[in-house]
Amino acid sequence: MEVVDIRPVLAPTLSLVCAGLIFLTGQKAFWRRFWSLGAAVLKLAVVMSMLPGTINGTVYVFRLMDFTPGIGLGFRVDALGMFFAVVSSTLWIFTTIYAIGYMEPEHSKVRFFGFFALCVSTTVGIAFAENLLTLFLFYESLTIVTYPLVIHEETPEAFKAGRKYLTYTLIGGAFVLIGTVLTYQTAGTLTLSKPGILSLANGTQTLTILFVTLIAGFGVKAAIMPLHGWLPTAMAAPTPVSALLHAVAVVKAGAFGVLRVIYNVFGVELLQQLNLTMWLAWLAAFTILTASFIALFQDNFKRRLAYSTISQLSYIILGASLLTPMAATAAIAHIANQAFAKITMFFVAGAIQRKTGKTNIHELAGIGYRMPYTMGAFTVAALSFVGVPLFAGFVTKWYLSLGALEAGDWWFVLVMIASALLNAAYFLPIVYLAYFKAPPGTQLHVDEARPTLLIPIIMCALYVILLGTTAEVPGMPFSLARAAVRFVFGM
Amino acid sequence: MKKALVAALLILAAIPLLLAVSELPPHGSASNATYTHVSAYYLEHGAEEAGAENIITDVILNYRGFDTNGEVTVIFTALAAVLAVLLLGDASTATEDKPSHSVSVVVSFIVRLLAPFIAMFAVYVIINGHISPGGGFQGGTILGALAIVLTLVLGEDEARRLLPERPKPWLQAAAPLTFIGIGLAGLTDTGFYLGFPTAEALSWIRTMWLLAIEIGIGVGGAAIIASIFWTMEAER
Amino acid sequence: MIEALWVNLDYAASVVLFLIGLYAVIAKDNLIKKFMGLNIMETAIFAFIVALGVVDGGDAPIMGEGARAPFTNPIPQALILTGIVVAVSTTALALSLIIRIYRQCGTIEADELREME
Amino acid sequence: MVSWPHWIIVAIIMPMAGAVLTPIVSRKNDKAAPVWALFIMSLTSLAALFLIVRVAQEGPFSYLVGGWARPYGIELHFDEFSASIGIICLIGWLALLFSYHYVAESIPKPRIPYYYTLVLLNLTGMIGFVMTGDLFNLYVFMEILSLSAYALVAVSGERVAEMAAFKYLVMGAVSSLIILFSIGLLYAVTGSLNMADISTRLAGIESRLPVMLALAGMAMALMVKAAIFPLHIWLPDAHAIAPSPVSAILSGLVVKTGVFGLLRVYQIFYGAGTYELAGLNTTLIWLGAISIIMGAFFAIFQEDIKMMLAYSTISNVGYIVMGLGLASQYGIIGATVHIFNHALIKATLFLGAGALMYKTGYRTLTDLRGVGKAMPLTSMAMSIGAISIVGIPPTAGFLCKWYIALGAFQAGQPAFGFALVFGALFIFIYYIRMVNSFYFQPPTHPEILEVGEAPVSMLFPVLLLAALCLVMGILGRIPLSFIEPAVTRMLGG
Repeated sequence: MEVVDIRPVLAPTLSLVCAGLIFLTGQKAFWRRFWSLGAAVLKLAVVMSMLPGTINGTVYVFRLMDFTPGIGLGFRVDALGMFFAVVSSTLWIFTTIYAIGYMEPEHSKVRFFGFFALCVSTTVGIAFAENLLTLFLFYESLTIVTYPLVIHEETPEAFKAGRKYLTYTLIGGAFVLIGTVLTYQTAGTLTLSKPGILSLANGTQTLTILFVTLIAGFGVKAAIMPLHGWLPTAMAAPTPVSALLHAVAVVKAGAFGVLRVIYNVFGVELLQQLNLTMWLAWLAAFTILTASFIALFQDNFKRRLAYSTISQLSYIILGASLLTPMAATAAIAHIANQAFAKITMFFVAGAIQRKTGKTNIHELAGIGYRMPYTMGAFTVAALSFVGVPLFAGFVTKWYLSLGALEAGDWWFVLVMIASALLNAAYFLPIVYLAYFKAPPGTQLHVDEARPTLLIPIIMCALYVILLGTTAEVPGMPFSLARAAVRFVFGM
Repeated sequence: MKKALVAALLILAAIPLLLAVSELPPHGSASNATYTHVSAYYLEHGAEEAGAENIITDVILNYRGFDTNGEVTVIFTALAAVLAVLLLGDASTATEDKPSHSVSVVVSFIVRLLAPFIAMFAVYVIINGHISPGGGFQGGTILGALAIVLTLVLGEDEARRLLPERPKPWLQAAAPLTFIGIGLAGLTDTGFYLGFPTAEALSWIRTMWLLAIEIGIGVGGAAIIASIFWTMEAER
Repeated sequence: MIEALWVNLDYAASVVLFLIGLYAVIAKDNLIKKFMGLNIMETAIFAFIVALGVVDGGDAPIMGEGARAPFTNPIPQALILTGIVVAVSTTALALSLIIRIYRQCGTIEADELREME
Repeated sequence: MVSWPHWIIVAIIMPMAGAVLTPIVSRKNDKAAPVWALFIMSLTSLAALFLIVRVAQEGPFSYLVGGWARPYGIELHFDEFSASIGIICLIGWLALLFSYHYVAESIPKPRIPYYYTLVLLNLTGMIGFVMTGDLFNLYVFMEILSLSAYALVAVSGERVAEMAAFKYLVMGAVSSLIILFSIGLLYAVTGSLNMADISTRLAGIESRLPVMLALAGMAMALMVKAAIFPLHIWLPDAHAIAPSPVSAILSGLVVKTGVFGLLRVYQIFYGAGTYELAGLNTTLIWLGAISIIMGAFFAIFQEDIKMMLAYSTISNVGYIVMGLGLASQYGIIGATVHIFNHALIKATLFLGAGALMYKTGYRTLTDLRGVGKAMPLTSMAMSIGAISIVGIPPTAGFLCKWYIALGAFQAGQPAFGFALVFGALFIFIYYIRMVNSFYFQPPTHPEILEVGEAPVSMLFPVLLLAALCLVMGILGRIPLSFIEPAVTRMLGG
């Protein structure tokens, strides 16, 4: 059931307006914070108000205007988009609170918070895009508005990282554009409202080229190896930005794009006939293992997290490319599961850096006594990644394995297990180091980071547990994922 | 080396050019498209329709008058361009090192003697353009040349008096302004810009308008040529 | 081809003149000589277009008493009158520029000017 | 009001009369010239507005100068392509407004009235150029605009400017002569000068070689005017050294007249129907692609901000020419609209650069570091221009890129679609340098932080144009659907 509703436009517009207000009045700390938080809360309210409807199968659409003759700038809220929007707008609140605390001593705060708001505006735009052109529009805008955040430090390394980031993502954007043009040329439409707009009649060769082009385009932001090079370098940015890049916006935009391509542009049925996704699945599996392996040898805390992100993102890609309902559920759900766990970890890394100035893992010995709540949250996230039941990550792994078996590709289960072991191998030593390797003379009294940093950390960790325990409760995000899967597979 | 290369390239370029012109309709034949299409109409109707016995004048000022309107704008552009390129902030620096003219008495005398006749000839060329070879441009050029000769002989200050400061900009703009004036008159009269009255009885008006344009072009052309020369002279 | 070229000798001559002018524009270093090359090219094209209007045995297209057909084609002549004016205007501007360049740089040789840059 | 038939002639003679009267008007009062020129351009814009409304309502229409029927007189023909007078008037008006303060400081005082005369003449030439339906008339207007453009480059009186102007003049004059030669050839075989008439008569011509030579000559000469890659050498100096408002006009409009001429040539030959244009099309596509890459390549090494913008023009004209050469519906629509959009974008950038130079006195990227804090509005406008020129949505540049890429696929030339999209990335490399230096790098000259925004007469045009860059990205369908019938008609024969 489709309902014309203004709210899909309202959500990105709200943050856009607030970004404008931040630029105008942001010289004063109060207004900067007021608009940032106000926008976050308002937007979450708007998104959440559509949630019940979406779970029951209502699709909210709003066609803003014809962008070019025939192709409109349109918004459309379906289950998949809603899922992404809920995750990103929930996380935005936490990230905003965290950023307010974290950025206190930094320069150019107006610019930072302005572009921060813009960034989330474009992310919601991506989630609610009605057609591939609108999606591309926001995807490309996201690149531009994150650039000032990446080079925020204005150091030579930051510029280098920014250059690398732009080079990768703009080339990716160019591929997306070409893919969009080619899609329009072959299918005659760009709408994402159906489970697949292409058909076998378009010719296998064209379809193959198109698939590779689009996946390569979105794959850059989704950091599929070998397109991942920008992500570890972009660590030069301040921590809230890393959190944003890794959990909320950028990488998820890429993964979300891949999901859209597989489910809405090609459609599961067509891809099964074409037999195109197998190499993608293998590439994803390769990325999962290789990135985990590289992560083992990183001593810089944020770099280790970065490689972990690369590895985790490919879960989504793998789930999507297996083309079974179970795997698809896992892929969609992992958008949230990975986001909450990874953002917790980045927040922890940032809090430790702000509090103690330590950025390398070997320096963290004994930190668990000084910052017990922070490290507790980290432990929760780590266990989630390892895939311990009751934590969010377990849900993904479970469904993904079921999906692999459903598809008859049991060796992917082995990949799951290997990945869980690798995750354990690079996260648990940190926990161990923090609690059990305290060098003599360690500060034993509690000295936590300030509340604006600590509260988001604890909230996110709680969410990780919540997502892991309530997967089957109706009305929770997981049921959205199921709704999306029902639509995609025509069930 | 460079020159030889250029020459070789140009000789190479000559081949297609020569091939193409050899395929053009034969030179001088009366059955060419150039002769049978538009120009046949002009030759047949020009004299009674357009107001001048000289068909070329008809074409320039009437049939294709708008081209000439543009053309007089081009010379005005040239004047504006020369002034915009050559005028300087303070005029004093330019005049310092100018060599003084020394012209022999004989030359000076003969030029003075001839000047009125040259001017008269120019006027003749201008106002007879519609029945004989000649016209505004030709006459204007002769007038302009006269101004140049007089400058060389009498010196600049003397010659500049030919073109007083007050009407100077008006005279320089005379040609386009006349054209626009006649064009607008035609617009009110016939409903077409640069339209000339078509009625048989009004042929004298046609001729008068042509004459007005010729004079405008002649005066404007002369003023511009003289001004350009003086500006360059001041900068020399 | 040679035969056709012989008939159209006027056109061929214009083409050759045009290329000679182009040679001067490209190969000469002196700015004034360059510009004279441009004037040669202009003349070549005027000659070409006027030649298009020639009719064997044609008379000046001036009507009135004593006029007898055939007349030459009036259009090319009219066009070229415009063309000449345009050429004169371009020449005036080019010479002004050369004057300025000479005053500022003391030379109008293209190679010397290039060294000064 | 709209149907009054004479607006078309008013649009030409209004700036023409305004130009010749400028020295008279400003004889007593120096300040009168800009005010007068603005007044004249306002009236002209009004006429242009009526013309555009009329063509949108009733389609193409003709005006017979002197009342002589086609092909005996000169016909002015106003079709959807001619609606580019809208952008000519807009950019012209804004550049004149921008000149008010800018020119008063940057060129010698006695030249100022003639500066405004020349700008008006230049605009006259372009307005006539896009509206005329007669080949020789086209040549005459082309000469008005070229001659005034040469002079405008040299008007600042710097040594380099005069040499650049001379280089421009020689190349421009040679190309004009080649065009005249080609017109002569076409006249020789058809006996006519009216474009529509030539088009119908060309269909029955037996000797093809002269016609093909005329086509080749015109294409080559117009490519010189449009500064397509190997023929571009006059452009960078001329555009970079001219006063900024002139650069905006030259880069935004004058270069486009070359492309516009190509469009007219195509109209003639498509109309004739029986000519094989594949060779020309292929040449245009390739040269367009090479221009995109080479323009971007040279621009990367420029320190001077205006030099960089000048090379960027070469890239962008490459887009347009490539779109034309693709000869598919979408390609030509995209190319035509990019004529319009690039004019907006490049005018934003050049006028913005002018404002920066006016206030700070610096013109290299290194010297201009930190100017984003000192002149936030101008810098923001230029950043919008930069994003727009690279073709990042939702700005004006994106739609054209989208359409031309679509045209490449439609024409079965996907490789050029790739070249175009990735060429745009190349362009981005040097614009990001500009944005970095404005905002993110510490100033080389600390005193730069003290300068404020430029006066309103300079700030307003820059901001308006930047806003238009955004608006035209969102309302892009208006020019696209406006131009569509004309392209369909042209390709349909």
